[in-house]
Amino acid sequence: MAKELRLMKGNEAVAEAAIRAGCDGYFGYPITPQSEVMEYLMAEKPHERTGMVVLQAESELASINMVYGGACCGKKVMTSSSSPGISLMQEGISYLAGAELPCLVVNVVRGGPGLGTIQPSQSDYFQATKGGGHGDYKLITLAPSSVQEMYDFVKVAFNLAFKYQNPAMILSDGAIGQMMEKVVLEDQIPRLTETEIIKKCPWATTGKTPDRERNIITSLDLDPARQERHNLKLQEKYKKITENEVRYETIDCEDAEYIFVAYGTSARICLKALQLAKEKGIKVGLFRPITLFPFPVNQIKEMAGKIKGILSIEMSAGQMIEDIKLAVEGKIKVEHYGKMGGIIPSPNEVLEALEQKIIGG
Amino acid sequence: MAKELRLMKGNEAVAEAAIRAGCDGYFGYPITPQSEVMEYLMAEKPHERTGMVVLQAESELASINMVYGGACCGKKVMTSSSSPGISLMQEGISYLAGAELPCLVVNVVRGGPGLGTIQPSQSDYFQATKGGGHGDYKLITLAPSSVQEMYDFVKVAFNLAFKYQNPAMILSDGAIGQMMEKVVLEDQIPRLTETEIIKKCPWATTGKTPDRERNIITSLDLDPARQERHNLKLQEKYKKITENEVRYETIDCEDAEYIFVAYGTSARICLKALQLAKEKGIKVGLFRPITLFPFPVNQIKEMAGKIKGILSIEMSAGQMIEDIKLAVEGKIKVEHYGKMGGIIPSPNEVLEALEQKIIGG
Amino acid sequence: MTEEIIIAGFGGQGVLSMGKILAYSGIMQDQEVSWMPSYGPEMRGGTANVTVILSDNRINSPILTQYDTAIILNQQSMDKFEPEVKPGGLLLYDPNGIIRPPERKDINIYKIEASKEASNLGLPKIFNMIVLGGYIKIKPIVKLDNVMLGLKKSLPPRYHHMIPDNEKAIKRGLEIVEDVQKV
Amino acid sequence: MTEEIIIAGFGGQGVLSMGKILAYSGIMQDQEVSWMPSYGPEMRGGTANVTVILSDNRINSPILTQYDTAIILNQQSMDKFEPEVKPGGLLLYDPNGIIRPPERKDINIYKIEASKEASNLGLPKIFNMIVLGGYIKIKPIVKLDNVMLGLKKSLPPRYHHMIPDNEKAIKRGLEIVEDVQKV
Amino acid sequence: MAKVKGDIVVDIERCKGCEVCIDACPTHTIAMSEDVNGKGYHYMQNVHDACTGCTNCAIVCPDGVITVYRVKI
Amino acid sequence: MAKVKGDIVVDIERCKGCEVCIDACPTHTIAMSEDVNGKGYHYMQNVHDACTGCTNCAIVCPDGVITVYRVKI
Amino acid sequence: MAETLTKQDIIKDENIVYKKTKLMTDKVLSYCPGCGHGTTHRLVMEVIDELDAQANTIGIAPVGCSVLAYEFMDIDMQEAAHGRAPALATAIKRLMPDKFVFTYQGDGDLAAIGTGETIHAANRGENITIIFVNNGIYGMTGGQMAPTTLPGMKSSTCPYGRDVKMMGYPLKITELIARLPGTYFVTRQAVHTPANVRKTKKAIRKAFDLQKQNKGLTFVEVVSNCNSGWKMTPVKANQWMVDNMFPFYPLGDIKVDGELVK
Amino acid sequence: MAETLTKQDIIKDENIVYKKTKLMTDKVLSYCPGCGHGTTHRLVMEVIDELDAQANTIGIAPVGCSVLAYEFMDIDMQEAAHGRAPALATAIKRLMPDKFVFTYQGDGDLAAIGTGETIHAANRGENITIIFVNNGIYGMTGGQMAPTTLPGMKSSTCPYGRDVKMMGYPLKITELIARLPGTYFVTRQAVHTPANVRKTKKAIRKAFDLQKQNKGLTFVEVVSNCNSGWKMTPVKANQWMVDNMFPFYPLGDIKVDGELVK
Ligand SMILES: Cc1ncc(C[n+]2csc(CCOP(=O)(O)OP(=O)(O)O)c2C)c(N)n1
Ligand SMILES: Cc1ncc(C[n+]2csc(CCOP(=O)(O)OP(=O)(O)O)c2C)c(N)n1
Ligand code: SF4
Ligand code: SF4
Ligand code: SF4
Ligand code: SF4
Ligand code: SF4
Ligand code: SF4
Ligand SMILES: [Mg+2]
Ligand SMILES: [Mg+2]
Repeated sequence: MAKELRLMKGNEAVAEAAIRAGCDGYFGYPITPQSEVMEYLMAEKPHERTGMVVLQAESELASINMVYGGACCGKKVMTSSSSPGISLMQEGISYLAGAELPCLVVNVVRGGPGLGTIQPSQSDYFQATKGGGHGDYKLITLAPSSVQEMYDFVKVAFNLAFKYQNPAMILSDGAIGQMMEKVVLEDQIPRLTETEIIKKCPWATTGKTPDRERNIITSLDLDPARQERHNLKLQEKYKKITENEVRYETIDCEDAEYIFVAYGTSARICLKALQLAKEKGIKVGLFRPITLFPFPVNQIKEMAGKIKGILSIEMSAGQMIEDIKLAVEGKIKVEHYGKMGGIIPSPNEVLEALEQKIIGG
Repeated sequence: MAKELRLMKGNEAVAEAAIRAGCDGYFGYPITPQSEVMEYLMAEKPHERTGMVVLQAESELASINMVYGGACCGKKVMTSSSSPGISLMQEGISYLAGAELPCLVVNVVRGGPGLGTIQPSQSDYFQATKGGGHGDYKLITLAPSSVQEMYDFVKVAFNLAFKYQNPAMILSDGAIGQMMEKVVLEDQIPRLTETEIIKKCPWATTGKTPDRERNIITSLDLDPARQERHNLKLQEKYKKITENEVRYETIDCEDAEYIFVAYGTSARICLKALQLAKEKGIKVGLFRPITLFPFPVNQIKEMAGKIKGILSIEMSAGQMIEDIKLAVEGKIKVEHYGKMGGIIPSPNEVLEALEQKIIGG
Repeated sequence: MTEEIIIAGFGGQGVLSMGKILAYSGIMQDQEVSWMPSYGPEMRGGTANVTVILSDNRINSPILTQYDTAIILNQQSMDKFEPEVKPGGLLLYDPNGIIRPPERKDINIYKIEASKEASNLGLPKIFNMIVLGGYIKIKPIVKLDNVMLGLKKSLPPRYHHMIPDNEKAIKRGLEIVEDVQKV
Repeated sequence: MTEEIIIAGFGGQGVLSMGKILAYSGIMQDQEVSWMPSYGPEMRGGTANVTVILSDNRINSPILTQYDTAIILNQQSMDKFEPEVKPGGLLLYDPNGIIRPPERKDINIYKIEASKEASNLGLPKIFNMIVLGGYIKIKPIVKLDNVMLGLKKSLPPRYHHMIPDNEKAIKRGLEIVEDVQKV
Repeated sequence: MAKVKGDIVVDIERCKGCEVCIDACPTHTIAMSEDVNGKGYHYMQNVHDACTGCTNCAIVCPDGVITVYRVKI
Repeated sequence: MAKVKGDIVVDIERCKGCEVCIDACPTHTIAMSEDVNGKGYHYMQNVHDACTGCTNCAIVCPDGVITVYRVKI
Repeated sequence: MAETLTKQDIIKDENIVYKKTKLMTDKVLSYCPGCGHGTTHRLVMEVIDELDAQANTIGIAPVGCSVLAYEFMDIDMQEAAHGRAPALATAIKRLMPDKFVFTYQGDGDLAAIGTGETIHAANRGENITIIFVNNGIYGMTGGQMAPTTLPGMKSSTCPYGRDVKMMGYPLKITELIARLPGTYFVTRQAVHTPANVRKTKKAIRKAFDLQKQNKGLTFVEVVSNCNSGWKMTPVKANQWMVDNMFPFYPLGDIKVDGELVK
Repeated sequence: MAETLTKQDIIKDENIVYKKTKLMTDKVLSYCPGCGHGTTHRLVMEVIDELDAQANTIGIAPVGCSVLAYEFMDIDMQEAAHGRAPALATAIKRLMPDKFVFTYQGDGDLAAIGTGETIHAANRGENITIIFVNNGIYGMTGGQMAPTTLPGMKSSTCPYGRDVKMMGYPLKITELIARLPGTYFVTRQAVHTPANVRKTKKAIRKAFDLQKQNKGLTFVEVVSNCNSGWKMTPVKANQWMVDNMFPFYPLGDIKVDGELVK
């Protein structure tokens, strides 16, 4: 069968991917630049296509707590929003992580802080990877850099979320959300039946049957010893994720003297900068982290032994650079170049920054 | 005049300090372990003592946005909460930072993630220092380690907040909030009159008089170029704060071979561990960051040249340790020891960890 | 082959859908494509533009500061994008509403009276298809057949009755586009 | 001098305020003090305890796992804290409700029939002051005058009429405390 | 009309001594103990033989510590 | 009764051509232009001489682009 | 013959006329002596038991004194963030429309921080049941003022009594809820006397029956004492409740069959 | 004599009977042609001008199409986070009780995400004025469904029309607000005709006058078109509003002098 091709916005790709991944429920609230996710879903009548529930909530607070409710039932549930809306979800996200619930949160990042701008940005890296909510927790964080990846990562994220019983986040940005590219669609995965859910998620609150104890989903434990054990268990899990789930892409890195590290839209800009660099005879490669948590620490550490310097390209004041530096441990020079406020750096600027801050600096 | 002495809880000290610092408004919502802040204020009738407004809001969301409203008027305003409540404030905090508003947020941290426990913890370090909300911003973050500091830092925080037009946070924990110690009280500072506010905060929305343009407080700018300029200005400010406002304390560090780095309650535990270490002939000192942002990067870097290793003691899975490592740049060994879930490590455990992870390791 | 295009005009002129049809046409001939709009409230009543890239290879940056082709439909866009056409590149514009026509000498400039023609035909909505026709006449990077396929793909089935009019408009565009510098 | 004390019992027994008066007494004689309660909903109906430290020097950890003195007012607290008294330290308890009296040989054990005495006096609320009296009899780390000052400081003025009863209770405590091991 | 006779069993270790049941008993057959239970609470007990098994005490007891029995006589 | 005569001035560059004013005019003295302004909008203009200066058009104009004048005659 | 009946004759399993429902676990309730939460818990479980719905019920515990409800109710339960239970319930019911879904919430939870979620779930007409325990105070956190605290009533954050000019009026959220088209049955009850307990149970039963019929949101308020927060003995607290709470929060049905009463 | 009057004779400063108030800046409004936001802005500013209160007024812009209100109103203004304007206003008014404080909010802002803040500010009886522009849709973000969207009405998130069974009923938040004891004057108006504009202005004036008297919260709803969101020309949108919005959201006073009307 010929593969199904579509020209889609990143946001639309997320929506279509959700339906095809057998998602049970989407709960969201409009915000630019990601409102097309819910708009696409509503237009598609997924309740007719697969029985998927799509509900416009009264706020992001309600959305994330609806996700919590659904996730407790072992359902494949998700929400999407953009920066200010994701900030409002931080309590809920901390609860989801604390209660070890699988779910998907998509952040189509815009420029902050505050109301900021609706233009693309990457300034929510810290929030996503270090924990914008309270307590020690981690989100599995995937950073797509094309519309195809916006599509693909929905399934990947759900799979990882259920594998580790942990919320997953797709950290995208306004550019990827709004742009259209060619997308290869996969076949529909059927939604799980209740019986299948009970088998896959024996912990889920599906109704206490005589054959088991009642299931309770909570993030509370007033007994410090038990609470500590729970936290240690979470840390064990994060370690396991770190060991098993690192994803990244390298381009022209084999004989590179310098490396750009960049994810998402920035990585696309760097791709072009690589071309320009080649024309100038500069040996630079691109290391693109795909998972931001787990961050490819070992891969970057290893690479650091072979190169002269790293330029971190982020549409922020420099956030991922901390993780790069933690990986590199002072062995080589690591600098940041980026733009803020919704501006996307140009490939020329990126290359210039490499020449000035790393090669010349 | 004899200094005024009181035995007070950390939470009560914050409240009394607020009144005496000439605070104009407190807006909060109950949550353990910090409800005494508002309870103390309400019992003190500050509207009679100084005219201070104290209001129990309907939620933490409302609280932080009341703080925003008051801060826009150049008023000295504050809120306090504990971890889940602070997570709910992340959008508001990002707005406050984006709009460059001075204010004070007190987080009396409890164990997370989620509802967690009401026992003390230090697992909100990332949230406070890296930005739990969206966008590139920083909170001036002070970490008291005694009730006296809970008292003193209220004034310090307000002063820094107004000096830099930036929100300040006191990052405390349930132990310091709940314990009583001796506090030396300072004299009442009168609240500013409207005329004084207009002079001190010419940007404040006090009503447009014919002698000036209207004042607008916003964090929005849809023009990316202007938005970027605004962000660059913020970054400049953070740099200046980093240059000028680092605070820390060192104890027994002069001839130390090893250093504990710890703040807040953990630092108190380390103090005792220093005693135990002395008895054993181990040369260890304590470096206590008082400002978490700005973090004493240079001071730790410098110290790293003279010692063999650092043990970071945190009541978390290890968060501040990243800032220590970023300062140390791989020069010496840096390890973490801590407890989670509301448990406070004992001095013995801390010393043992030093012996195992740093000295022996 | 890589063609980097900016299409810019007022909100209601069908800028985004013209770009979309063009992108879909690229897909129809197995190319990689990207379509990157300006977005947000500035679109409300204001200007709209979209960057379209068609390429035989993986597309890197979907956002550009220099274009092979600029298709310009109002004065603001002319002011903004005329300088951003690569030397040797193409600028195609509809003179309706243009007060200061383009002046560069190092690029190829074409005009198309699409707006006028659309109202002549009594079909103001297909104005953008006339422009598209003009463009593929000058730069036949996509085959007409593929444009027609792209058109069909990008329209929801409930609008398929409009295809004949659109086809007519594209073809009319092929005819009426003029090389300004030759004139 | 540093004295590290745990006071533990039921919620309603005045454990926290006993600790507070003790701490204030320390302040009255220019010492450093800390008072660290267990807190939160477990207090509701359940047990309550407070760690009090008085010292001539800066107090380091306000939370302890070993105490110079344990003042124990119910069985749960006995089970929990008897093992945590430092060798050579002091354990003072009220036998009311204690099923398993303390058994350690390496510490000094005293008992005080404060509960009984309080109901004899018809003043059940000052039970904790009797215990306090007993404690300062055994370990006069705070002077009685300073306790009285501390008491006054820690009571809001509207409760100052209760001071005489409290004083009586403290003094009674001084008299009735018994060395269990000597008995 | 058939007469009835009732009785109750109180789980005294779970009783919290709230006394809410006392007023609810139409036959005044229950009262609080002098003694306390392991939690330090005075507990409710049956002091007369007048119980009709009306269940009033049991259904107002917040802690659900009362079981009620009734027989027709 | 004194007769009145009015007139209006329209800031045509700010007019957005919404046509909300047209219906509001009791004397039908205003209409939309054929031409467009710099923003591409047809703008409102005075086409008759019947204006009474009633201000209706001005107060419904969302963009506040109309100034109304009136004289007693 | 009556005279010959011994205790042993009566206390036999077959003579049991009332015992704690098996859907309440054996765990000792964490509530203060005399607190209405315990009774209300039990009534909900009795109803679920009567409906034979253990396997088909998902309950949601709030943040508040009843945060540990899941320790006591022998059904599948979720613990919600403060105020958000109606959002959880919305999702659960929509994803599993055949289950009974209920939230159990206090007045701080439902009428302060959770106002938005409560009103919107009600307005959407979600087919869920809300059990709302109104004790006029924040019990869990130590007796602070709630939106429902009466004028003049003292709490730890209004130690001189609620001053409506400064602190606002008590919020009759139940009356507001009843005015929304999405609610079908709204009632206010209490559990301090056997008669009230029986009525409350009937109301809860009715709420669940209507939920089964997909009639929209059903809402049972239980006015209850918080004797700890009010600083009274349980018996005094119940009397105070009758004297002060009921005049302001009158008991009875507010909306029946989708129509406001009266 | 009439005949001799030339344009020049009439168009003189002294003959001006209406011009844009000076409290509106000269910046071109960012609103779509025919959008009621512009008119409503102007009315608020005219009232402030009449009260000579420029120096004593703090306005709060929401997140919504009117997010840039501060560009157009020549007074000190704050931009609030989505839905939180009443919280800001509460603090401002309590800290500066002598100022006029008003919020300007859309229906998404006020009745969806901001439900809690709206209800609680009203319930506390804050002495502020809320100007509530209800256009039945989220204009700013591209025409999504709002809590106020009518049954059957289309939006980008209900492209087949609002299905009340799935998406809930339109929320008459104004009627709810009016039932709270903290509100003193609650009215619903419109600005599509000169007569309505005049009435709305009177209502706004009254709201500010009452605010000055510390009567509690005053609330002016303006039912308005969002022609872009509704996908109609402005004139058609106004007609549609008359035909469809007004029957559901009837114009007129809802609460006057602290008493519900009727
Ligand atoms: C976000 C957040 N804010 C505040 C709290 C603290 N808190 C816990 S319970 C509670 C209120 C409980 O009152 P209510 O809902 O009336 O229940 P009750 O205890 O009276 O039954 C509060 C404020 C919290 N856990 N989370
Ligand atoms: C926390 C948050 N969520 C969502 C948004 C996106 N947003 C901006 S305006 C708006 C709704 C606007 O609708 P309304 O309040 O009715 O105002 P209108 O534009 O219709 O005047 C939304 C959802 C945001 N900026 N912040
Ligand atoms: S069952 Fe009835 S009669 Fe018997 S003790 Fe209980 S309340 Fe009294
Ligand atoms: S109501 Fe229950 S808990 Fe209370 S005293 Fe009676 S039996 Fe004991
Ligand atoms: S002022 Fe009155 S009469 Fe004159 S144009 Fe305007 S609406 Fe018409
Ligand atoms: S109402 Fe104003 S903007 Fe609209 S057409 Fe008339 S003059 Fe122009
Ligand atoms: S604090 Fe109040 S509500 Fe909570 S258990 Fe005690 S009496 Fe009940
Ligand atoms: S989108 Fe709607 S509400 Fe916003 S300016 Fe346009 S017409 Fe007005
Ligand atoms: Mg309550
Ligand atoms: Mg709207």
